[in-house]
Amino acid sequence: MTAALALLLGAPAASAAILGLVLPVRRSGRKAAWLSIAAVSSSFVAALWLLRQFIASPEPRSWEFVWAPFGDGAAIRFGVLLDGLSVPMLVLVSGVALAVQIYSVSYMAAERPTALGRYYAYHGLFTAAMLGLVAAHNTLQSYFFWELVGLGSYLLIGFWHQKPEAVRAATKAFWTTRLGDVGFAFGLIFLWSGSGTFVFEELFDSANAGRLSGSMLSLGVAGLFLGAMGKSAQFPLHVWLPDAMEGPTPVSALIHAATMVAAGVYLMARITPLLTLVPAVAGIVLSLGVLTALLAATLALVARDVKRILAYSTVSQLGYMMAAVGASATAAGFFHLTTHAFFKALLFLAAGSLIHAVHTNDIFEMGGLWKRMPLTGACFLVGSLALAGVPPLSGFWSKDEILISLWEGGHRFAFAALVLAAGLTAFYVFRAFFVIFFGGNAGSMKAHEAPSTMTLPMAALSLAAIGGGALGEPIHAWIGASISGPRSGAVEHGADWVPVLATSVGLLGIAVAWLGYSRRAYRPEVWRARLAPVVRLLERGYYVDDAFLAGYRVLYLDLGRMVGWFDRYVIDGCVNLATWVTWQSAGRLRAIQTGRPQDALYAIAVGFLLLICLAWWG
Amino acid sequence: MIIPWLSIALLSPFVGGGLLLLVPARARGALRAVALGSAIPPLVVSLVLLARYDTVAGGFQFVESFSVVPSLGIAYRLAVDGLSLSLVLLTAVIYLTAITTTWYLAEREKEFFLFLALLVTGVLGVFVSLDLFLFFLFYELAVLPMYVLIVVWGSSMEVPARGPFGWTYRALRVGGKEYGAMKLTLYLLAGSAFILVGLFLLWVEGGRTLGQPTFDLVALRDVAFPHEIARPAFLLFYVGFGILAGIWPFHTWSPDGHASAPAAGSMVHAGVLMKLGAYGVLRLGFELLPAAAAEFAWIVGTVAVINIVYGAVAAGWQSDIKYLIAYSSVSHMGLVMLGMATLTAPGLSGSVFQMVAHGIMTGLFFTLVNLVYHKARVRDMKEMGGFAQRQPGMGTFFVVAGLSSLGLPGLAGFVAEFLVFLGAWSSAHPWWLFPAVFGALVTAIYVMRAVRRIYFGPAIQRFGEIKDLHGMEWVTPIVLGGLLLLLGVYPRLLLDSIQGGVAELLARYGG
Amino acid sequence: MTLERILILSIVLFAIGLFGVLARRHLIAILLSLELMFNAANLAILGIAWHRGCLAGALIVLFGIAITVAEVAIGLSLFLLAERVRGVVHADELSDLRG
Amino acid sequence: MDWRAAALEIGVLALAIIVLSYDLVVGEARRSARRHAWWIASAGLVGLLAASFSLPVGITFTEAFVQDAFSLFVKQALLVAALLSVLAAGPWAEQRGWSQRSGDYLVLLLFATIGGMALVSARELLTLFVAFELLSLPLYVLTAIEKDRREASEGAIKVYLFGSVSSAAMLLGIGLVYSAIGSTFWLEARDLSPPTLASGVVLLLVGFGFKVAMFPFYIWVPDTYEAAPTPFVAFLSVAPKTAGIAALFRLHFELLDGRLPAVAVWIAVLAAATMVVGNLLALHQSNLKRLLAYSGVAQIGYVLLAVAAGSRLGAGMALFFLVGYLFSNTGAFLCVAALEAAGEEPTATGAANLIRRAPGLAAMFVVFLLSLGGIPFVLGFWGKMYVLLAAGAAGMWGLVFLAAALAVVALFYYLNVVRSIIAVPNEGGKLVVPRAILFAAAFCAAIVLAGGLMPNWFVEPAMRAVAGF
Amino acid sequence: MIVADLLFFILAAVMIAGALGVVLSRSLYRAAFCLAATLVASAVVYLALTAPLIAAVQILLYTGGLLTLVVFALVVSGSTDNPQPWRRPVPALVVAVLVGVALMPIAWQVGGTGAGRGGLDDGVELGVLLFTRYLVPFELLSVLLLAAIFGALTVARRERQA
Repeated sequence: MTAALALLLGAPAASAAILGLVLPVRRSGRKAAWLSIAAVSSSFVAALWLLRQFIASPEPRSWEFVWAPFGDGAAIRFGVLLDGLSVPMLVLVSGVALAVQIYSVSYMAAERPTALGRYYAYHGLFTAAMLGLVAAHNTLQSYFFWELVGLGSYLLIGFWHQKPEAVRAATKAFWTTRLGDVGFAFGLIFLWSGSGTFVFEELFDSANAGRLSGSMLSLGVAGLFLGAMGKSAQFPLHVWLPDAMEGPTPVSALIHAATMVAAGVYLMARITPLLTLVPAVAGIVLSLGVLTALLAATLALVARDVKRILAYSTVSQLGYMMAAVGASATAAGFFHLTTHAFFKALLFLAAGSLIHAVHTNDIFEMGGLWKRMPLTGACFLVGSLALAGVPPLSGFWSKDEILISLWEGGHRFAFAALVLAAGLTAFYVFRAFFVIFFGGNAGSMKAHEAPSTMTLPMAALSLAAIGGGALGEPIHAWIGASISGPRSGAVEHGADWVPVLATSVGLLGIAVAWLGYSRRAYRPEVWRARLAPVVRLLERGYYVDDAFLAGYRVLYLDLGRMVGWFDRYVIDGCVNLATWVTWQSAGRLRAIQTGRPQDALYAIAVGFLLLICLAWWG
Repeated sequence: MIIPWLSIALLSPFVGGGLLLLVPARARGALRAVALGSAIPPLVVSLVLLARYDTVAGGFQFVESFSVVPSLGIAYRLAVDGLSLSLVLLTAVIYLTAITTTWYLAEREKEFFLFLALLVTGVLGVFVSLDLFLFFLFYELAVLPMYVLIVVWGSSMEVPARGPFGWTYRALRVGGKEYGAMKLTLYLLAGSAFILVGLFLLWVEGGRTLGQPTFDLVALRDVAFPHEIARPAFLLFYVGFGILAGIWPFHTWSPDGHASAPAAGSMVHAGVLMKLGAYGVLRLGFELLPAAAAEFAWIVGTVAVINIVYGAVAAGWQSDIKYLIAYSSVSHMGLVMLGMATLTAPGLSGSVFQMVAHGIMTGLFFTLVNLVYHKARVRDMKEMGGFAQRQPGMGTFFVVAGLSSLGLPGLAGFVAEFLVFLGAWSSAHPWWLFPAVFGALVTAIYVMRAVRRIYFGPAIQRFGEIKDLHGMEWVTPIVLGGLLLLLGVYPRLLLDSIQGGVAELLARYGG
Repeated sequence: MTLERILILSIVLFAIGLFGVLARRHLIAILLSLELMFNAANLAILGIAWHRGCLAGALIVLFGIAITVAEVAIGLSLFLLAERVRGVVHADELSDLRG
Repeated sequence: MDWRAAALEIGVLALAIIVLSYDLVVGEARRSARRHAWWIASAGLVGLLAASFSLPVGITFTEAFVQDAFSLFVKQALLVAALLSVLAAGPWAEQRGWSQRSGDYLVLLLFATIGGMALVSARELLTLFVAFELLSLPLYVLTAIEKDRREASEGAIKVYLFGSVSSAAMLLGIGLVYSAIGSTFWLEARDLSPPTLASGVVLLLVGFGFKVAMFPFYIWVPDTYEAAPTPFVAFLSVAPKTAGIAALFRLHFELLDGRLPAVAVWIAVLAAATMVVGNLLALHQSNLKRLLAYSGVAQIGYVLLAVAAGSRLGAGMALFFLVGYLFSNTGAFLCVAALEAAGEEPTATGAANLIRRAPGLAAMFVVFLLSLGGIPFVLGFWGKMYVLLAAGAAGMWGLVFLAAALAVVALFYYLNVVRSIIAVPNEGGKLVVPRAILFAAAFCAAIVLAGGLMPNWFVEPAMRAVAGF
Repeated sequence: MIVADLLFFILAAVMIAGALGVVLSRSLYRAAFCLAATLVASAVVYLALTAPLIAAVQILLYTGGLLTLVVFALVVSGSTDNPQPWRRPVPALVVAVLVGVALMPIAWQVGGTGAGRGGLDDGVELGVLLFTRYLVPFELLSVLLLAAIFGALTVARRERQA
């Protein structure tokens, strides 16, 4: 078991290290890619094996060691926790990573060998970090890998570092997630100060025992949630995700659709036992999740860039998951996480295939590709249907569960909002679908189908996206076995009308899109013009970006300018002033050395008088 | 047989300096070989000591002692404990890499290596001294060679004369290397004036209590200094050593000095010498005067968080890359000081660990920055861009250093920073945590901004074919970057011995 | 004739001598004023010796006179040197070196 | 009555007479013989120095003249100072064209040395005064020994006038002290009159102020140093100060003996002012001789702290400091002398790039400057530390701090010279330096470095020397 | 007693007048003779203070020797014309007065309103003292005088050019 674990966690790390440090390997390009793929494959196999083991005996297992002692026996311990939450996630992560890496071989074929090697080194680093994050048995270790995941994301978004936009997006992503991570750091410190431990199990124990409670618990959980907001792109920290699409598309599929962005949800799922103890925080989680789901869906309505549409969609779907976790429907949220990973990765890979073929991201510059790229089109369709929640595809089951849980949990308002968002989702994704594949623009006539290294992963993910719904039951079972929460078990299907409603809303959205963009039954441009102020608001992303920019300018640039100036010209000015005064007064003092012999004799008299005065009064 | 490990380590650079005098200035290969040779023993010794240090027994080990001025209680007493051991290792590493980073220096190498060796002797001496007078002596020795290093091998820049005291700037030629060198030296020696007075206070009072005057640290530890001695002494040590550690508002020597200094000078100075200030506060202030330290910890900590935030924010304004690094040092030294002010086990461990981490990190930074300057003749970030395309190696290491400085896990900076955070929150003044974390956030902003401005984006034609690292230039970044990684992944390498020292120190505060 | 009066007289002479030393320009005039000061000191000391009836004081005066003469000899030679080499007889003209 | 108590004085006197006779008899006949006078004097001084270590201590010649460990220690220092000056002045005289006055130089220098030695042995006011004058008069003349230079008479007249007026004051002071304690032998002090004593001591301090160049009686110092031949300045800047400070300590312990505690305050005030003014005035100097002159004033400020401390520790530390000062300051002036002898101006510009033009000289000069600046591993560091330690032990923390802070200002000008030597370019070629001067400087450098490593070689004797007080 | 007092006042007046003459007269010769007057008057006071030996020395050595030297120097230099004999007399006066005032308390501190004990006229005793207790200063004085003569010669003599 430990061997499998070591293989699982170590293989990507080792491949990253080899690719990173051994220059000849890195420069070998394609060979490096296959080395990395081999490593991830072994990881994936190990993960599957672990899953089998877990299914055989479903109880949590953990290993740990002292990582950083700090006096008097206190220490930071690192370890691995394998339970119903982490094991499936490990499989998911390694699986998607594998698919994406294979896909990238062709997608990135045009890169120089060195760059390709670097690309795979980053991938290995990311995968290793993500696996470490998932397997972590304590908050600090989570944070440790959490940040490394962020680094991987930064590096991969900025992979084309000569492109200023890519670098800008990478930096923005890093800063924004870092902002959330500050919350994470606070949160785990608060929890630590309340309980004296970082380990999840021990935190739960002390929380249940009442040792960890009150403000420390609330603040701690809230802090962790802040971290989750950053990574999982929850409003208003979602701003980095659409920009992150500047990176290579497989990266978007892996990191910004399937794995890293899900880390926040995963973390919140992980601390469900704590979350349930602080309903206020849970409420915030729920509300922000719903808000995110709705707002992001509206933003996706007006985007033209296919990847941005998918990115907003991701944000929106993450909102669903977060809402589920906030409503204590951990299993539902996790289920949606899984299915979303499949279909969103699929969508991204399909989009990548499109971009690879037509060299543009703008959906309105594409068109009529259904004929030229049938396989890609089919995959995109599968993904879209799953996203829109059309039964029996995976998205339907998981979204359904979330909606049901919300209804059951009495969150009527949230429920309504998410149903609305489901409709919008169906609309925007099919808007893209129809424009790309059946749109009138025929400018991309030279496009043709992608090679098999790209289509095969897409095909595999399509199968997962179609059949992923079957995972619902086992996921409930696993999570039920691992996480004790009031409502983490299987959902009682008391509200049978919910799926019907959701499906109809989804179909309605598809229909509207079909009417507008395929049948031209109405002219979307007209509506766009008519709703110009709203569109503008949406195009500017509710001005959240501008707010951040303003904050950056004032709080960082202006403050920095002020402080820097103050330091150089006031504080240092005082130092220079003192120096100058000494220097000048020393210069003035020279005047007493007139060089005339009798002036010197005055000194005797003055010295005598001074001493006499001292003698009288001293 | 007892091997005088510490003397070997201490005298090696000194003897190396002496040997350098014998080598003719034209034999450049031999000069470098001698310099490098003098850097090997300290490194070997520190590794040996790290391996042989008995973490269970703790305390001062490898003691060497003989009397120098018995009537005044001055002796040549050397020893290391868990706290100083790491710093000795740091010094050895930085010395070695400072030499390799200057490998291709083509201007008066002989003198350069000589002064560098003197500087390192001073630094090592402080870390291994068990006698306070010896401590002070080495401290003063460590301050001075930097002056020569800067005025001969440094570089100047323009600082526009502005502000309320702008008229003084032109008169003092602010920005010139002479200015930077003099400011650094005098500022630090002014600090030593404070230290001196504090030291003598302890000597006088200790002599009164013990019956005979002594500068022995161990003996003085047993003296319960009365408040009217301990309070001023602590403050004197704090300000005196603090100047070297860059405490606000006495930090302004650091940007000017480090910006003017040559690579190896900045490496040793920012990398090790500033630690020496912090170490002084820790040893003389916190260890010898626990009561006063506990009383004034709030000042130390509050100033430290000012340092953290102020340094980080001020760094944001700098466009000169050396100033940027210097301000980041000011900010990071704040973490060191904050860690000790917390008076908690994690805080103190983090403080010492941060000394090492920051030493390595800033050494790496200064190496790279100076190499950039050396290769492209530019220091202003506004004029840079796209260097990563021509210098992927340097870019990589710069990013590594930057990530360590912003506290990315997996690199040494994280361990230190996090331990300090834990300490801050569990200290008597938990609010320190918030500005400290804010500082870390701002660090992320300016570091990533610098990375972006220097290395990323389209290549600028003006710089043509600037070269990446080559030959010996690789050694420094690889060693330092590797250490950052190693310590970040396996912090126990040092923490095992540090925690023993910390525990002993805390025992003086009543557990 | 009391010691007090002698001392007052001596102090007055001392002060006059000091004035001369400070105010006269010619080097020889300064030397003469200097002699006034020495003489004043001698007078005071002898007064004290007389008051106490102690020969040691007289010895001091004796020595003082001798030393004064020696000083004047040196001073005059230096004056002559200055006069010869620089053609300067006034003290305040000897101010090349300053600062 | 043990003549050995005055053996050194007698020896130096004999040496002076030998040199004088040699110069008169042989020197007039053969010019080359003049050079031998220097060697005779040097050898004689070395011999006396060597002999001094076998002299007994704790003996008196008359009750006016004592030879204790304290005075012997200082006398040895004075002999060394004289020796160094003699060694360096020979080639200098040759070069400056006054070798015909070699005999005069040597005799006068030896007379001054006798004065200095007698000053520290004196236990009687009259002896003190005569010795004091003996340490003054030859110096006036020696300042003008390069008679033909314009500055010679100026410098000499300045120091002469200053010295004479202050000795007039001192004469009055002697009388007043005599009146206050009822005897010229201060160990026999009786029927004490504190107010008179105070006035007398004030006037005595005026005289000593001139001698040791304390504020405000230092004004003559820079001009005279600049005017005088540099090898002589090496003596002038050291010997009177050493003897004066030592005599002050003797007065403090034997004459005052706690009778006038306020003196400590006066001296402390003067010490502070001396440090401040000396250091500030040195800041702007470009002429090395003036710079060293002012820095010497500042150094006296430090040592006055030890005087103000008034403790036995202070006395020992002051002696130790003076030894450090002796070698560092003499060495520095010798380096300047070497620079001048090689044809350069005695300025920072003249010293530029010295490290290339005369590496050995440059290295020594830097060592001396650092020693004066109080940098570790050279003698000066320990001296300054110890003086401050003594002051601290006496509770004068404010002054300790002031001194330490001013030492930083001092480093500014020392470092500027160092920078000039090391980092400022200069077109000139290699410098040719007379070997005797280099040798003397090297001797100083060796002591400064050795003492820096093993300060105890000097601290212990200094502490033994003051054990009698 | 009154006679003695009267004598003293007359002498004092002479001395002060002489002193003022030294510092005020334009002619250096006059100044020199004013100084001589003061010194001689002092010698008379010394006589009154029962110290005839000192008085003799004062007149012979001091007044005579000194005056000779000074006049000699004046003659040699030949520079007696003195268009501006004083420099900045006002600050000098202020300082001199201040110093005088500062010294004045000594007169009362040392005290002594009564007649002195005198007895300074024992020449033999003086000689004995010189060769016993005061041997050291006496010997030193001889060295000092030697040094002074030697020094004065060194400075003053003209050499053959080397």
